[in-house]
Amino acid sequence: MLDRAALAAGLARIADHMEQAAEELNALDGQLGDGDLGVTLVRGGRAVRELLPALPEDLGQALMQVATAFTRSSGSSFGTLTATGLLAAAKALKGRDRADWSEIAALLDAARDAMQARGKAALGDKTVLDALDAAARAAEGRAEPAAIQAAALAAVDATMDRMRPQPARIGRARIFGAKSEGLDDPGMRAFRHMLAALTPP
Amino acid sequence: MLDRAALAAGLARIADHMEQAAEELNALDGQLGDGDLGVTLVRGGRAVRELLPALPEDLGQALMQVATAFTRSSGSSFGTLTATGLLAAAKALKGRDRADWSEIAALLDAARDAMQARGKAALGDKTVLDALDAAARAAEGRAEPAAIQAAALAAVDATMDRMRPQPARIGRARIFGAKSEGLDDPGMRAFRHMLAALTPP
Amino acid sequence: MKKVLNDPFAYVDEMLEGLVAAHPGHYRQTGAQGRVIARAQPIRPGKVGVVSGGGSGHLPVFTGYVGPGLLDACAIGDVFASPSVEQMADAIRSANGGAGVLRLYGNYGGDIMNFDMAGDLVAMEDIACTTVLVADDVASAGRAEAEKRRGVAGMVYAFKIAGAAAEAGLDLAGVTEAARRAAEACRSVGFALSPCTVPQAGRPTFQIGEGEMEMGMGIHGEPGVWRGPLKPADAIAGEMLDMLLADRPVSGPVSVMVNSLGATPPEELYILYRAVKARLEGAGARIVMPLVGRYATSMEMAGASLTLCHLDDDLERWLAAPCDCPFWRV
Amino acid sequence: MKKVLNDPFAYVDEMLEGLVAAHPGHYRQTGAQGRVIARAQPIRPGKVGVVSGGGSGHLPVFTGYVGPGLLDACAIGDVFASPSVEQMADAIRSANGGAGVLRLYGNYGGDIMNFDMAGDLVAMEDIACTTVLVADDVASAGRAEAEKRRGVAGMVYAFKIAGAAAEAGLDLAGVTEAARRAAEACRSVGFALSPCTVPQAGRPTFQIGEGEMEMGMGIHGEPGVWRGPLKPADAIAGEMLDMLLADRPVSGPVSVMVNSLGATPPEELYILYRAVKARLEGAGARIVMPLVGRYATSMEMAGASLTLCHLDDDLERWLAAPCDCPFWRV
Ligand SMILES: Nc1ncnc2c1ncn2[C@@H]1O[C@H](COP(=O)(O)OP(=O)(O)O)[C@@H](O)[C@H]1O
Ligand SMILES: Nc1ncnc2c1ncn2[C@@H]1O[C@H](COP(=O)(O)OP(=O)(O)O)[C@@H](O)[C@H]1O
Ligand SMILES: [Mg+2]
Ligand SMILES: [Mg+2]
Ligand SMILES: [Mg+2]
Ligand SMILES: [Mg+2]
Repeated sequence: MLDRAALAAGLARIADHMEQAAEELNALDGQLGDGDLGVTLVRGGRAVRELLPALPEDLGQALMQVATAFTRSSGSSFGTLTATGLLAAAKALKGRDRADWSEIAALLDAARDAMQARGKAALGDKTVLDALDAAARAAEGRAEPAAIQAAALAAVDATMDRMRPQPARIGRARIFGAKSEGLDDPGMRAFRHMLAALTPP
Repeated sequence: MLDRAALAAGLARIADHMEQAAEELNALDGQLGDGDLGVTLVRGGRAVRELLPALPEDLGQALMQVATAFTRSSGSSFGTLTATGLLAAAKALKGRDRADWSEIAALLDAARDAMQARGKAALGDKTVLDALDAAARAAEGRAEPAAIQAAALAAVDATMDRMRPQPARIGRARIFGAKSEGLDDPGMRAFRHMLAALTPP
Repeated sequence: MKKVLNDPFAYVDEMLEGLVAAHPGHYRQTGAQGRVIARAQPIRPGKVGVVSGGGSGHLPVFTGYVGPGLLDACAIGDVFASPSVEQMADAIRSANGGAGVLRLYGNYGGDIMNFDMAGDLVAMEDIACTTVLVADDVASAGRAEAEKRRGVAGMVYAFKIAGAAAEAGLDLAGVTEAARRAAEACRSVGFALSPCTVPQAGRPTFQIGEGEMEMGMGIHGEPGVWRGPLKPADAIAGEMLDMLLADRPVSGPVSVMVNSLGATPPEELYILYRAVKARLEGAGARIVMPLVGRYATSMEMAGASLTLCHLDDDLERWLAAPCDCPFWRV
Repeated sequence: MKKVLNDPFAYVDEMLEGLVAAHPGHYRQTGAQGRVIARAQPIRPGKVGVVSGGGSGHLPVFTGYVGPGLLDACAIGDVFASPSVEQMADAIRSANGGAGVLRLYGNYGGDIMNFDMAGDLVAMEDIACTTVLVADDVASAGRAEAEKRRGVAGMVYAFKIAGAAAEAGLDLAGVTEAARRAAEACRSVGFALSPCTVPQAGRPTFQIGEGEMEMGMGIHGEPGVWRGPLKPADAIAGEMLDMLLADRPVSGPVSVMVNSLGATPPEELYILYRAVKARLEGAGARIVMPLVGRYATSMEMAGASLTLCHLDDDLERWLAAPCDCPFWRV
């Protein structure tokens, strides 16, 4: 059951994990862009952690606050896209105190659609959208959080393996064209880190 | 006898000689300043050579034209000082077609005074003024051009030897202070070149 | 890194503090984290607001052009980084005189997402927003993909013309259309001779050999069209003109901007302008209000850009209208 | 040498051609070898003329400051070299409105000899001339030898104040006295981070290590007071203020100029200004009309200078009077 407690616990785990993942993400982003992705996520995580003690019961309002915290903490693309996805999920959950794990796929789809509209990237462009979509497909038809997580991680890994040889077509990394072939998209790796962080201790 | 022919011949020889001395003077000036002294003299020499075919009989007018040619050809200190000295000599010879070699010392003194007034340097400051003054003293009481030239050259050499260890106190070279100790003043060397060039072939 | 600064992470905030302190009659610092610069005087009710925003390190772009006849407000990011959504929303709010706000900025992905999302936020406060993107750098994409081009010095013309249209009392649709025509009218290309250093990164954005130049390089060091030995000024000017005129031939009056990327001194810009003018006038063009100077820079990067702004009667009038900021007065 | 130019020996002439082509409403090229820039409009009869002159490579100094409320004409030498006597005489002639001409320029030996001799020439044409030398660089000589100091950015204040006094109708003695007071009121010091290259020489004027700065260096690369590791902006600002205030404490209102030597971008100047202002106002000073930008440069040299101009009522009024040139408008 996804309720305030579960949401808060998950967000706290993600926020913690970002402190460790930051260096790796900065370095990867630095090979293709401005090297700020880890910083973006650490800042976002810290802003979110401040919300947790007073997170509203209403899941929609809770996610809305998380989205806003993200937009405040930086101007980087990944931050804004994450906030956009969170806002979409917030709209879907507005007025509800709890959700079933079986709704995860639909929430991920809603987030993906909003992010696609915001960033004008297509599926297949080797961005965080592809990871999100892979996770949504893996979650489809599943209702047990550990199973969803395991399936989503496997699907994201497979997607990253498949897309790794492609050149980047979106964002700053596009400028480097061929140099991005053979490298993971930093946003996908960031999403995988978030997913992996969700494992309960 | 200094008349138009002698003046024109002397100026032509100086102008010719400058083309050869330029590199050495640029290099010396370059160690302590902007390295343009040779260029200044070549430009001045070329401007003067153009005057020679139509040089006036009046020695005053002739030297005035030479001075003006110098002021036109560059803005460097040595050019302006040379023009200043020539103007002083021109004033002294105004209205005369000829002068005796015994007047050279007085003409050099007039030039030196005007240059001193223009450039605010004192004798002993290690500038062209010291060479000029040494030449004037050597010319004093002599009336034969070859003897004047020989005595002046010896006096200028002695002055350069004596002043070489001193630091420069005037012009750009002053900035370099100690670096100028042990080096000849470029303007003195330029004057010596002019003097040496006067030897009839 | 040879820069005059204190803490690299305080670079932008200290810079803005100094900017406003030096020009209190022109600018006011406001908004989220002080990252909005607005005109010293609040917006006249009924006037359409014109806002811009983007990363720091390009003065006078963007912030410098806040002033009468130009922008109403600007959101400022870290060096070469987009401002946050909140900062942009605050810029829009401070430029709201009740007649709507035009968002006018360069075509960079991060800025677009953030300004769009900022628009969603202020829409809830009933502020109507429109968008015009400046995409004038012909070296960054071909004619067929002109909408993918980066925005560079052409922004300055767009700010000027949109600002004049807003000052003239046009409504939001009218100001937006003026800005769109201005952006459409501009073609730019630049070349770099040396890199610059983003303070927080501490090392140059790219490397370039002693005798080399790069034609078509972007203002953040994005790769250009070719890299090779430094050419004479007249050849560089001719090649840039060739690229701009191939994209759009001159058919009426043009304004010309010869812009330093930062370190290149005005002496060299005038040498370039001499060649540009001779070539353009030789081809029968009428040059209107040439701009030679530092209008859109990348800190201490050496190099220059050339912009042509193809004018019609309206654009020429708006370009000639008065404007006032510490970096440009007409 | 990484400069945008054609023939290095044509650098100055092509630059002037471009300057006048870009600003035909402001400048007119005249005089011996075209090396005089005068205002586009001939001098108003009865107005005292104000001329300056000096080597190229310092734009906007000297030439840039020709315009209403500023200079009437300027003689231009090669880069870092004095104009010739003829060129200076022509500048004086073109600034002659029958009421005499003030020669107002920096304290450099070659310029002095040439301007003096030019004065001798025009004296024969019955043009009365006076001279005021600007010698504001406190790093170039101690207080006891203040008359030996070089002229640097303080020149800009002297041009502005003398220009305003002349525009206000003062006679030659009055304009000269205004200029003398302005020159006397200015104290400057600068620091360099990187050299520049004189086009005809083709190599940098000096060498400086990667992490080094030189405090007190002259605008042609003349050695300074110390060379050492680059300090934080606030420390540099504090040290420069210490030097200026030791030479003359603040007793009334001051104008402050934070000036880039060329490559140093405005972002860094604002960071410096922030520190200067805090310190000065903390000591109770009233800052009038701060100037932050590129006012007196050495082409692409990196570094900056700080000038204090100590004002009284007259100087403050003249400083605030209108002026107009492409580089500065009040
Ligand atoms: N327009 C876009 N659509 C989808 N994803 C994007 C887009 N732009 C960037 N991203 C994702 O964001 C990641 C980079 O994020 P970030 O470092 O914050 O960007 P930047 O620093 O360029 O603003 C990319 O790896 C990619 O996954
Ligand atoms: N004020 C002065 N008084 C006397 N001689 C001077 C003065 N200034 C320069 N000189 C002489 O001129 C020489 C340098 O000439 P030049 O290279 O033309 O100077 P610059 O290039 O600095 O204008 C010096 O070596 C010195 O002899
Ligand atoms: Mg990034
Ligand atoms: Mg970023
Ligand atoms: Mg010299
Ligand atoms: Mg010289």
